[in-house]
Amino acid sequence: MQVQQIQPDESLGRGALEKALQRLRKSVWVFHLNTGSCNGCDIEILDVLTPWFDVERFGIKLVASPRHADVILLTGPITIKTLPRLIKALRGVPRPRLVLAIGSCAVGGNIWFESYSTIGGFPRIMDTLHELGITIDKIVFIPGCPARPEAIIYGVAVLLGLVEQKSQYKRVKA
Amino acid sequence: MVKFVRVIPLATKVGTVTIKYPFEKPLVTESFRGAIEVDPSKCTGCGACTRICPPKALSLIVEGGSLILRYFVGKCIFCGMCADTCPEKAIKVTREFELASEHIYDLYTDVEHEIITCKRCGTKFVSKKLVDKVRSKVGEPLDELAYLCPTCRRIEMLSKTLIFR
Amino acid sequence: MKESYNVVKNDELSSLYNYLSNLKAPPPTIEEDLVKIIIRRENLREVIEYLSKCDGIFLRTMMASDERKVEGFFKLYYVFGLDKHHKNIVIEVPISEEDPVVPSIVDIVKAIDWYEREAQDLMGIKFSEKIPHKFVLPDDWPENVHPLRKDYTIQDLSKLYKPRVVAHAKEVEAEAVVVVPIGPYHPALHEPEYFELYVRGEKVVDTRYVGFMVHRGIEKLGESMKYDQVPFLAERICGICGFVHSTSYCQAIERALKINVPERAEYIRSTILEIERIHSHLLWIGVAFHLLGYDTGFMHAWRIREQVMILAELLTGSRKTYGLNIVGGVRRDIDEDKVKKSLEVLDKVEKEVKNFIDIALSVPQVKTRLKGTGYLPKPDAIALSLVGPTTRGSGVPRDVRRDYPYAAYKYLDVEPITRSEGDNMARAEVRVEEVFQSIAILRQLLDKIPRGSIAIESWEAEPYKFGIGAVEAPRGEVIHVIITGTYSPYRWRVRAPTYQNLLAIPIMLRDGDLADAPVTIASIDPCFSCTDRAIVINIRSKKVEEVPLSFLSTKGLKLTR
Amino acid sequence: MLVRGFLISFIINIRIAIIIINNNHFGDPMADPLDIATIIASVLLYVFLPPLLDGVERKIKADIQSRYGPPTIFQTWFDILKLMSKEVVIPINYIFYIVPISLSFTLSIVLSVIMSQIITLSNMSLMKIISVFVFLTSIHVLNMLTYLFSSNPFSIIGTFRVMTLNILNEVGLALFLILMFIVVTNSPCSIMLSLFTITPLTIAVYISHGRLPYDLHEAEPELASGSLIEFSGPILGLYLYSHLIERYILTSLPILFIIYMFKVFQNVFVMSLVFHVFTIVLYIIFAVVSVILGRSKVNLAVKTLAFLYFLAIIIWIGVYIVERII
Repeated sequence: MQVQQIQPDESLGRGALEKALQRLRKSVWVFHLNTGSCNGCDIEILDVLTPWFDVERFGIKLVASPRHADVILLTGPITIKTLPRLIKALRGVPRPRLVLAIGSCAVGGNIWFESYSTIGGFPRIMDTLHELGITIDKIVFIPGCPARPEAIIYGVAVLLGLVEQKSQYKRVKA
Repeated sequence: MVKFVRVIPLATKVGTVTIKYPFEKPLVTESFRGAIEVDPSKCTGCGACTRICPPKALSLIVEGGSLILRYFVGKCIFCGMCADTCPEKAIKVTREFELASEHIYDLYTDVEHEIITCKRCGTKFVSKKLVDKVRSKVGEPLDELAYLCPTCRRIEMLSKTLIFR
Repeated sequence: MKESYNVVKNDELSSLYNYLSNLKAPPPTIEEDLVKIIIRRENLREVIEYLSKCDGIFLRTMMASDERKVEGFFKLYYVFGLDKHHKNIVIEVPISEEDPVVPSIVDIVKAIDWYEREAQDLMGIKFSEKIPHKFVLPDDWPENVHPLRKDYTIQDLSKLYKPRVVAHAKEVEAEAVVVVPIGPYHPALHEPEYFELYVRGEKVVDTRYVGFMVHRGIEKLGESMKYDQVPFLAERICGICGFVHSTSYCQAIERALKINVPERAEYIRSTILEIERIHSHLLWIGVAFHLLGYDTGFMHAWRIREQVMILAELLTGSRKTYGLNIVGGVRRDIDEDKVKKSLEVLDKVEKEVKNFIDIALSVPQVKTRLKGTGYLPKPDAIALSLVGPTTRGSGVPRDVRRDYPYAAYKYLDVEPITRSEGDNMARAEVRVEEVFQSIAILRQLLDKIPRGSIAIESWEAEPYKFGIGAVEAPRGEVIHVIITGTYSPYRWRVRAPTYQNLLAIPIMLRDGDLADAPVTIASIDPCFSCTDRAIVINIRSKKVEEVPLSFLSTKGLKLTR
Repeated sequence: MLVRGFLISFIINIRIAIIIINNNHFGDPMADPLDIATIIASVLLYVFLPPLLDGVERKIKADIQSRYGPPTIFQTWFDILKLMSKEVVIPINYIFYIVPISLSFTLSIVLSVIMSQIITLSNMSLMKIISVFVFLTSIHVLNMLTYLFSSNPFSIIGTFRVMTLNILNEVGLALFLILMFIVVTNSPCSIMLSLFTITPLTIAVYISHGRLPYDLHEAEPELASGSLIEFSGPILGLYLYSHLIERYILTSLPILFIIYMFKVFQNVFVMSLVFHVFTIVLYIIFAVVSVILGRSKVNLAVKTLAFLYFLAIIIWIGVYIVERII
């Protein structure tokens, strides 16, 4: 199926992105994409939608089609068989296209990083995506195995710029 | 017949259970295992943790003039095996879970060790701290062997024994 | 009670032993719950035919193993279970490297189909009378590379195979029969799985499972890891019932090496297993309501479940993938405070579930859509060797906790909960009942928990020992088969419950409504990430564009400032 | 490009709307300024209230589900505004989508004008009721057209479902609308009879809402988002908005008759206000009902509805005959 895309420009500049994020801040629709995870993170994603954590209080809503979505919740180490479908789904997301890589699998490949049938995390396909002309406007990585609901909420807050990120690269002398 | 309407009184009785997390305390229990923290003053760079770590989130790498214990929290499975294994008890399991980051490099933590170069062949093989510790435990006799890499050490030992013969 | 079974049916068992001893083969070795016999492949069909006539026998798993370096053969291990006698029957079939062909037994034991295909893909063993299926290790996997053979290490494989991005395009033909894809990204399945439903109007005519999207090469990875690292890998087979897998793995090793686990560790394992069952069943109940459009039920089920999750975190240190098991025991103790806290939470959960389920099951749409849909007849359940609530919903009382007791279930009486209707409602009721049963079991466990150490000090690995570890997961029986190695497992075979149960889905969906398909698929509580550690079945792909991904960039992983 | 397409189709639509309104005098003498002001206010309520009401509905839903829900009742407004600012990703030429959707959006606004006219000038005529019904049906048909533009199997199945349900339901809606009109305009208005007409009418309205037991076309677990699966950005935003307005108009239908029946208020402004308040109350009742129910199946829904309408007609005839005899 040919997908016709009307893109305002190649990549959003810093200012344009800020503006787009500003609009998103009050209403974020997310699409959940499992690329071969163990289910742990997926269940935690469902968990943040349920009464105890209820992310609807940030205006977040889970939608069933990538075309409605603003943010892709990506879990799993990306198995080779899910890769084409991942790319298809990412293409379907209208700009600004944001990604939350949830769980250690999506961030660094977790325990599967050297398996023959996984890619090993989202960072490894970022260049390919760029070559295919799929621009990702902002990514936030959320480590955790599984990423607990609070961690996911914190990641969303970082994505929307509600809080400052805490993690910093550290190098200490022993 | 209309028993299903009773869900409304049920909900009223329960009330709202939502925890408004970023503005309220999270639901973390006392036994939760979060990211680990390496105490640089205790760490000797022995690498016991890197061998047990199931996803190899901890690794020892030689970079220039130093030996680096690199912790990549993006691969960590938060099992705490490293803390159990560490002979120096330098690794502590914290309750930190707010690790989200925009850039992957912010998820790395490096502990830098001074490295020792083999006196004979010039390979960089072990941290200075570990050698110092072994020396302090074993004492003087090892002095000359301590600064040799395992291969050279074996050669040295063999040649010594052969000379004594 | 278990003894009486043996007394009544013992003659059946002895006639089986007689038959096995009279074969032209080395006599069977009989251990406490393991009957092992080595036969030649010519005799295989005959033996299986005899076995299949035994009452209450079912296929538990089949493992193909590459033992060329040790014994010079490939080997197939067929594991059958005799529920009533609490016995495993293991049939070993050595196969030479030059002629790796085995007679297929799919016409005798229906459930073997996937196992044979998997062995064909991963080990390169060919099964006669079987159309050779194209493998789907990914579509473009090189021919004649079988990843589980010992010829390749995990690093070799990643060098041998460079993935390409293949975009699949599927157009739907406007025929009388419409193909409705359920998945791979479908809100009913929280995992990327793919069912093709062939639909006429709103009626489902046929179903095809095109899956194995979540294949992550776990078995191969396990063979390259150390004994103490594998439990963490096993746990990540599935995020919901992970503890089941790590327990199963540890038990397999412990049985193989005859390690005695301290009693307290066994109790702790059982406790966590039951907590896992409660949270998994509550999760299932919630998702089922969601699939029936009753979102309020979903929310309340998950609200109740969350308390169990907090309890699990308190006891183990993590909400899921508890990281508690090691070979020879557990890593964390449960102290008095935690026991008290657990009992409080359990009381509360029991009361709330009782209240809520009563209301939720009275919603008219829920009632009418669960009753009578997804019917699975008892003979089919027996023939397909189904496990867990799926089979118990059709009236087959099969429960590993009673049939092959492990951990602390040795000291308890567990009666399987069954329903005879075989529809979605029956399976739902079985799960609801099991929540209460689990709470009752937990009370006993926490009450009886003995004092002592929680893990043995040390143990020695002895290579090439055979062990089976089975655990009743929330979804059914999980079984791990292990051949030990020096530092890491030599061969590790995982069989998850969904692997068996998926075969029932076409039967359950046939002539049902499209609207009922999601809840029917969910009624076996599928867990694809468990199932798909292995690869089978090919995708009927129509390649449209191929983008070479000759090298995967690792730029993102480098520390570039 | 996109903006231009939007503008063109929008202008065309507005022209059509103006022509429709101008030609539909329905013999109303345009009355004093208060009436006109009330009509304008009422139309504004019709246009801006529905998303707010949806926000209220989401809050109520959250309460029944023991959770916090959206931060404010303005959430749906924010959603729509955000969607309007997003990019469009659609498989075919976007003009196919924009024209019918903006047309159905215009139609809903025209409908709101007609409804406001009826309530303010209290001049109900069969012509007007029929035109309301015709407009509602054409909105449904236009929506179905947009669904069918995509070749997605989910979308197609969803459309067939919504078609089946609509055909059945619109028969009931039309029938009870006209019956209600007859009951209301007959001078000694029987309370008994009107009760037995307004109830099935309310049910028909509820089902036209596309709410929970009968939101078959976008049943999330079975059909992803069903008919809406290919919509994105402004198209989805406009669709949602027009759908919400349509819902509100539908809800106000039974209230219209009730207010019309008891012409207690002399002041048109107060009457209009009461009318809207009652509509909001009914909307909220609908919201609560939809939260505590599950989703039906299409064959089950057809059976239930056919039985329900059949029963309602029998009862109506029975009551009618009994009243005539007495």
